[in-house]
Amino acid sequence: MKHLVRVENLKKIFKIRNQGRTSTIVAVDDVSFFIKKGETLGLIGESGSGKTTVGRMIVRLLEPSEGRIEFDSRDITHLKERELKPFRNRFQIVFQDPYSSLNPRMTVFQILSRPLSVFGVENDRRKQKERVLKALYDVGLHDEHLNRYPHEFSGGQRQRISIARALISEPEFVVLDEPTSALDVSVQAQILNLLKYLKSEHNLTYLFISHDLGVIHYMCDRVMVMYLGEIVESASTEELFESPIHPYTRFLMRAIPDPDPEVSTKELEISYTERGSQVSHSDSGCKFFPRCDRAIKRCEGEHPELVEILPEHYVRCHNPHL
Amino acid sequence: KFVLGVDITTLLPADTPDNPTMMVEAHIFEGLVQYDSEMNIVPVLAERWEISEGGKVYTFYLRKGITFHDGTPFNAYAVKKNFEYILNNNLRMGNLYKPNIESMEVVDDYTVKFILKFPFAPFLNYLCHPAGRIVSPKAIDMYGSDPAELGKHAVGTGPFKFVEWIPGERVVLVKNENYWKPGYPKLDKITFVPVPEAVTRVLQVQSGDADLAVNVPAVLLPKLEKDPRVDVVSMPTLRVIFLGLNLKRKPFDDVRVRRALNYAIDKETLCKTIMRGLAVPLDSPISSYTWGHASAGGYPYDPEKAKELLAEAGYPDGFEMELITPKGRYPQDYETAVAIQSMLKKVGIKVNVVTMDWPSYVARVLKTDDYDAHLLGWSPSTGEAFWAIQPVLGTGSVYNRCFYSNPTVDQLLEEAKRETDTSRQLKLLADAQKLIMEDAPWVFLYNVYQVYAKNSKLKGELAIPTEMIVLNEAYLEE
Amino acid sequence: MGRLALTRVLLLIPVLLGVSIFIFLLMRMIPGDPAIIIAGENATPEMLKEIRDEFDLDEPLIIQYITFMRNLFSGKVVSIKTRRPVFEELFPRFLNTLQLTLFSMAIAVPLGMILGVLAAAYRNSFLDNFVMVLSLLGVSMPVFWLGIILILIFAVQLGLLPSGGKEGFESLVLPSITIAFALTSMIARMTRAMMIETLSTEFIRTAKAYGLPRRKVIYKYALKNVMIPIVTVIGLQFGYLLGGAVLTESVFGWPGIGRYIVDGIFARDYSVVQTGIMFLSAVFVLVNLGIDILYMFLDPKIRRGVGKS
Amino acid sequence: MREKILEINHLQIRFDTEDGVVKALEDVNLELYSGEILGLVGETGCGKSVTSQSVLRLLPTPPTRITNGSILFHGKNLLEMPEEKMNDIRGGKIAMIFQEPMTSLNPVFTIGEQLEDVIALHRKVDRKEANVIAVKSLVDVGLDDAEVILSKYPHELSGGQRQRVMIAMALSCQPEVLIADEPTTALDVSIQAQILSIIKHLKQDHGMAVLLVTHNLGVVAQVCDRVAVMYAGYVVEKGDKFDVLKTPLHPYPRGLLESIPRSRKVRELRSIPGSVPNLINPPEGCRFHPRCPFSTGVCDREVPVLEEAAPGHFVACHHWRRLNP
Amino acid sequence: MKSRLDSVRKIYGRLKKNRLAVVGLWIIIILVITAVFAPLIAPYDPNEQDLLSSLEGPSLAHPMGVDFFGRDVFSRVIWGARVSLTISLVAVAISAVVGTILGSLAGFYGSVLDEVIMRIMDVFLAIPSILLAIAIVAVLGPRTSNLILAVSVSTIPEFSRIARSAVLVEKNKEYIEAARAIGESRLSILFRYALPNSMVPIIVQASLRMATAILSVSGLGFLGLGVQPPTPEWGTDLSLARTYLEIAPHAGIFPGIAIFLSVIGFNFLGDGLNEALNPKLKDR
Ligand SMILES: Nc1ncnc2c1ncn2[C@@H]1O[C@H](COP(=O)(O)OP(=O)(O)OP(=O)(O)O)[C@@H](O)[C@H]1O
Ligand SMILES: Nc1ncnc2c1ncn2[C@@H]1O[C@H](COP(=O)(O)OP(=O)(O)OP(=O)(O)O)[C@@H](O)[C@H]1O
Ligand SMILES: [Mg+2]
Ligand SMILES: [Mg+2]
Repeated sequence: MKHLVRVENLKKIFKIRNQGRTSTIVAVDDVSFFIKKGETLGLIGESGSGKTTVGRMIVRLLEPSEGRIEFDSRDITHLKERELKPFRNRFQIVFQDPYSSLNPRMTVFQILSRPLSVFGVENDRRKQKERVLKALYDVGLHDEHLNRYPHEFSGGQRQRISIARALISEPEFVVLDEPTSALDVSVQAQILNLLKYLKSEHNLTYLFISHDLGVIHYMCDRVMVMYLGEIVESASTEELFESPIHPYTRFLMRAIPDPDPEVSTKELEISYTERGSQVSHSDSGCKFFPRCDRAIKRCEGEHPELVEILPEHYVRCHNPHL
Repeated sequence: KFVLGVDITTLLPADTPDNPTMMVEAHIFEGLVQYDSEMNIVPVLAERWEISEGGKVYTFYLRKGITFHDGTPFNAYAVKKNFEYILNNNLRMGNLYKPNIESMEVVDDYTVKFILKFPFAPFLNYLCHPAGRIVSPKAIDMYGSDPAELGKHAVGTGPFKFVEWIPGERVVLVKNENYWKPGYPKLDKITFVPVPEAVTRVLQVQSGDADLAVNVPAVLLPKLEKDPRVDVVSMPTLRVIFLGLNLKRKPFDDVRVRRALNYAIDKETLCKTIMRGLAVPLDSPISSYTWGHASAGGYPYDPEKAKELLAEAGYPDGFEMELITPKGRYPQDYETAVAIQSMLKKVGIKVNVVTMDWPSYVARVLKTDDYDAHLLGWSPSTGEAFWAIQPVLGTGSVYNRCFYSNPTVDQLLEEAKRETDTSRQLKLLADAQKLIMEDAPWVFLYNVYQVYAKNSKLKGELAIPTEMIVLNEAYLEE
Repeated sequence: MGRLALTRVLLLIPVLLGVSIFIFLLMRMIPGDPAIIIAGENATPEMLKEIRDEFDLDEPLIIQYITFMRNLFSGKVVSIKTRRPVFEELFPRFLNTLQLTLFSMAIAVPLGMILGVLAAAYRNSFLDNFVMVLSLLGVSMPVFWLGIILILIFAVQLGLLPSGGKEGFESLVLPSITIAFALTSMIARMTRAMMIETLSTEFIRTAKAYGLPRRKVIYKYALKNVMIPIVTVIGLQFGYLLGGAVLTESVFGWPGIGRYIVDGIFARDYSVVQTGIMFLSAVFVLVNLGIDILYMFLDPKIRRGVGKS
Repeated sequence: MREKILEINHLQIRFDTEDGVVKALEDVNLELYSGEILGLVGETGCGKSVTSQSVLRLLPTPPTRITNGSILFHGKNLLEMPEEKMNDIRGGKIAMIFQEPMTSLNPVFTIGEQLEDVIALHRKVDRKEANVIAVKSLVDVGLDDAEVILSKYPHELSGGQRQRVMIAMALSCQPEVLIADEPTTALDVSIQAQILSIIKHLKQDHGMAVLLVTHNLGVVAQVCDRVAVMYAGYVVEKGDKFDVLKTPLHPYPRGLLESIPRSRKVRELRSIPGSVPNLINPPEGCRFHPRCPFSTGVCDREVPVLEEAAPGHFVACHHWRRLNP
Repeated sequence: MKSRLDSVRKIYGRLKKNRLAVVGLWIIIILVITAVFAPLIAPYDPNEQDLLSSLEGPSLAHPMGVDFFGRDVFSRVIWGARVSLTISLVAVAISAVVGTILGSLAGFYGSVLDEVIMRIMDVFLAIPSILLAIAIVAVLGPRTSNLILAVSVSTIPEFSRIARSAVLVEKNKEYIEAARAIGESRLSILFRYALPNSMVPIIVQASLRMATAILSVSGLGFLGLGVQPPTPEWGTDLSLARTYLEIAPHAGIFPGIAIFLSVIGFNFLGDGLNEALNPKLKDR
């Protein structure tokens, strides 16, 4: 199958200027992957591991420090904003926070018609309205919502508007950056269903970012696990959930409480004293080393490579759990 | 304690351009001659003087036994040194003497001669000017290389000795125990304090914090008169206030219009209301206290006549004009302009009053001719008619900003200046005043008073029409 | 922190340079010739010329500017009006203004903060409304009006305090009260607003949830948080007052720097105005730097560097 | 039977707002036994925080009005207690930790200062002893370098550390009851796991009773003994967690459980249609009825009462019998 | 449109909660009405002089007495509303617009532009504002338009700072990212997205500044730089009247009360808006 998105050796270094001193954060460190047309790739990892940064770089909201991004076999890494414009409507992004991702001073109609005007897809107001309405129906909203302001909606509804905005220009690829993590489970279910439905309707490709394993399991075909800017494991969803190999993945699986009391009660056996700091002090070793319960001597000094341990199953570990 | 409006600028008499500073200096320094409260020239450091035949040499016989505050004796050498210092340096008042003094000569220790370049009738008046006050020659030797420095070390012969000058805050003088005039001074100490806000100055006297405050707003008079702690004194000055009309411009090139304006403004009412009686309408271009004054009639209030004249001149419906005025420079200047605005409206003239801060005003008036009329005050610091007329009305003079030019007037003044016979001189001056009145280059407004408030116990101060108040002989009543 | 101070001091340079150019040009644009103003009415053209020559007033602007800057750095700028070095005249006046400002602050800061805290603690009470209305009166009363009324009452009627000028400590009282009136109002309003906001924060809720007595919650836990923004405002006001107390200084004949510069403007004494404004700007920027350092001292977030979040 | 430490009876709370009166709590009945963890779950805005804060009377008045009910602590009604007495209970007897570890600590005081203030107050000791106790409690929650932490400011700690400091603060006063309002919502899963495990140990080691407020059913499953489910100001179901999570009787918790995406590939998630009602104009009768697939005429007229369906398992639904044959 | 009206109504609704804000709003409305209908309300021509009755106290014919020139104080206060309100309104409008544009450009584009703009603002901030205003009026002459300019120049930096920090906050919100993602141009993002959302603190500040502007004009009047005669303006009339404060207090008190009322009005309204629009807004 065709690779819609290809990412090679992507790296992002943030410079933080703090009181005159500058320090750097390597938010994304040498990440490579691809997304096939029509599939949903899951990206998982704890807070601050660089998931959002990856997602933003792909849709070119952030400038990569190094590496290469291909969209539909075109290198878009260094395109200027003007050259990028033909691509802008082919990939879109939906953000995590339904409260800050909509302009509070625009009505729903204005929010949804802007992409049409900007991309020049539709300039006629009447036709714009038609398309906006259609997009609204698509996400389960109605005519009466057209002239309201975002604050008049609930979180779930707002997220629907965000989704409508992302989809109105008929993109092929959408980055979903934790689209449901701010929502209640019952609303989350509605949104997840909607996303699945829209995907099949519009033949979309998703990069689905989340830290909720349940959600990822439900949504994705393939999953990548990030830890401190690196991909530590990547496999098809079934395989990852049935036989996680990297210690971090396994840790995550245990840490996330299962709503089934019989499963959960047994599993909560995480020691709550950390072994030193979360951030690895040695540059050369495995980044998970300080927290790893399977660490061996080699882990401290040598940085592991991402290797294909099983077919289509990549892991970055010296002492994989097989 | 004596409150002034502003801080002093220096304490070097010949370098002093401003009145408040002169007032302070009047207590420290003395000149050869000076004015009394009636504008008579009286001897001070000079006992008497002689004017040579032809009026080119002035010989002064000096008072003996006087010493400066630093102990240096006062004598003819000191006088010579002073005037030579003025002639040889760039002092701000130097040009009072530079054009007319040719040289100085010491005859003996107590006799000194001024040799002039040409016969100059008002020379004595010029010597009455505060700039002619005598500074200790020792101080000149010590600090003279820098006039500003000399201005910080004031050493004179006057009744008070300089103690300190904290810029912006105060100038302190104390009694000169060795003053030559027996029994004086009576006050032990004088402090001069600058307070810019007129109301505060008055309140200071009312509250007993100050003993004397200058430039009291006339409106406050009735109130102050009721206060037993305060005495208000008002007396005429040499200052005249007028509207200078721009003769270069239409319609002011027409004498009928100018006269009409003079008739249209009710000076009596202005003096009575706006000035609260502290001004008298002018009957000549100069104040009646200025030496050489002669009444030239003046213009009574007659709006009908004004309208007639306007109609005659071709302006039956009046016209529009701009009147520029400073604000707060002269007593009620702004108020006068506003009142005139409304008076002229009655004869159909629409006046746009534009107020300006003094420097902008001066720049506008002196550097451009872009105005219809300007409100200005003029006071001859020498107290005589030449200085009162020539700079403001002589053809091409610096302050002649109405661009008035009457060769006959110029001629009369020039003759009078060199005339040694006083009665002929007066006649010439009277003719000039009359001519000017007829030509009406100005709207002749009024002659202002100076008003000061003092502690009612303070007595014996000397007020001179040149807008000076001197406490040399003053005392506090028990 | 030292580095921060250094960079801030370096930033002073472009700002002051900007100020110097701006004010230089502004002064030259003002109509009015210093020579005429200073020489007075009896001046002759020769006198004017002499003054102009003495102060290079007929030179091209750029030369005048360079001369001015050179003189400024060698401390040799001389007042056109008095011919005395400007610094010599300016500095005592600055000290006077500083005195006035500090004294006003000494009245206004504690008073304003106490009123503000009380108003916030008893929100919507009579006290609160009273403080707020009073403080509005404070900000809407022109100082010259207030000043004259104060003189009338305390000096003329009661004879308690001197009516103006600068003579000893007592003469500081009325002008300080005049300034403090508006300042107190401002600080009270600020403190109240900040206090109300702080009292609704989650850490205050925590303090309450742990049974800490109300006094302690208000005066320790909330007040210290409020101090930070208040200190900034006070610092800014301090900076403003050093140059902005012109009206009060005029009313009371207080020999301060603001009035000095205004007189300079009205006398077209370029040297005085340029030097004075440069000086005040430098002071203002330095005061701001001081506030920032104080801020750092008060706010642990800045003092100890920002944490991981 | 273990002792009922805390009992909330018929609690009804109103907020006066400019848009109208928010009927936040209608009839809340809860009880907390010593040595147990009671989970309080429900969606955003259903009244969990209001319930938990009302215990310590932390809700601001105005706008809060407690219009009915009582909160009994050892049989004494907290709602009628004078303020000074209340201050002894706050922290000393009942401690509380909040959702936002970032903002719950005062940013301008060191951790030590804040902890010691509280300890000195409730343990009636001087500063020095307070310090000793503070160190011990920090170690108890797994912060080994306690001395260092005490000298730090809140912003110098990570979210997890801060939340542990909060727990340590609660612990240090040796309260009988801990109320934890969503203590892990703002935290990462791995840190969440640590915090939850601390709370669980607190119960086990210190016999503390815990009211754990959360909207995460997984968390409940993991650490709680009993659970109460709230919906729009009512407790709709409560009981042992195995009963409630395995065999929920009320359609709302049922729907909730079904909408959780599990590690199973389902074609479509079940979701509860609609959204949480506006509490200014709540639906008549059973507040869940507009979203309930089983509602009938009676549901929009009568408020169902909380009845004991099985021993210790309560439910408030007109149709629970029909739905659970 | 309907919902915009709704939100205005909603803001008014919230404003209504704040009793003082309503009082403020009404004070301002009354002042504005006074200004607009001055010719109808004022019993006399405000410039009609009667020198002989100078400074007479309040009477039936002249409820607020007459001033130094014998002009009716009541009529002058009424007409003064026009000039005073116009001056402060225009001055604040100018500084708010200029300051907002500069500040938002600085905040939005950051880096060099930010530095340059903010350093220039620092220059203006560093010069004491009253001195700056005096100098400007001295340069341009005391025409009303120049007074306005002088008053506004000194408040530009304040607005630019507020706008800058507000834009900096908005800039990091996700809807800005979203706008970029749909290909909006930078200017469009600034003016359609960031700026409209930064208006609250600016509006609040503007209403508070209205009050200070009136006071600034009166301060300039005190220094002899007020509006040109015979234009009635509160600040200038008040400062002229200070001389006769003791003998004819009415000449100053009434313009003073007018100033006080408008200051109170704008302050109440500003505070009220502050609360109504954004309860968490910092009062800076
Ligand atoms: N604009 C930025 N400037 C500086 N550092 C940044 C910036 N954006 C992100 N970072 C840092 O980069 C790292 C990765 O951040 P990122 O937002 O990609 O993580 P994430 O996995 O999406 O986390 P979360 O689950 O919290 O959303 C973090 O350490 C973050 O602090
Ligand atoms: N101070 C208040 N003023 C007005 N309404 C309030 C106030 N506090 C809470 N409410 C309302 O009371 C209801 C219950 O709020 P509460 O905070 O208890 O919900 P919650 O269950 O804790 O939700 P979450 O999961 O979001 O924390 C909500 O509708 C809320 O809007
Ligand atoms: Mg993220
Ligand atoms: Mg809550």
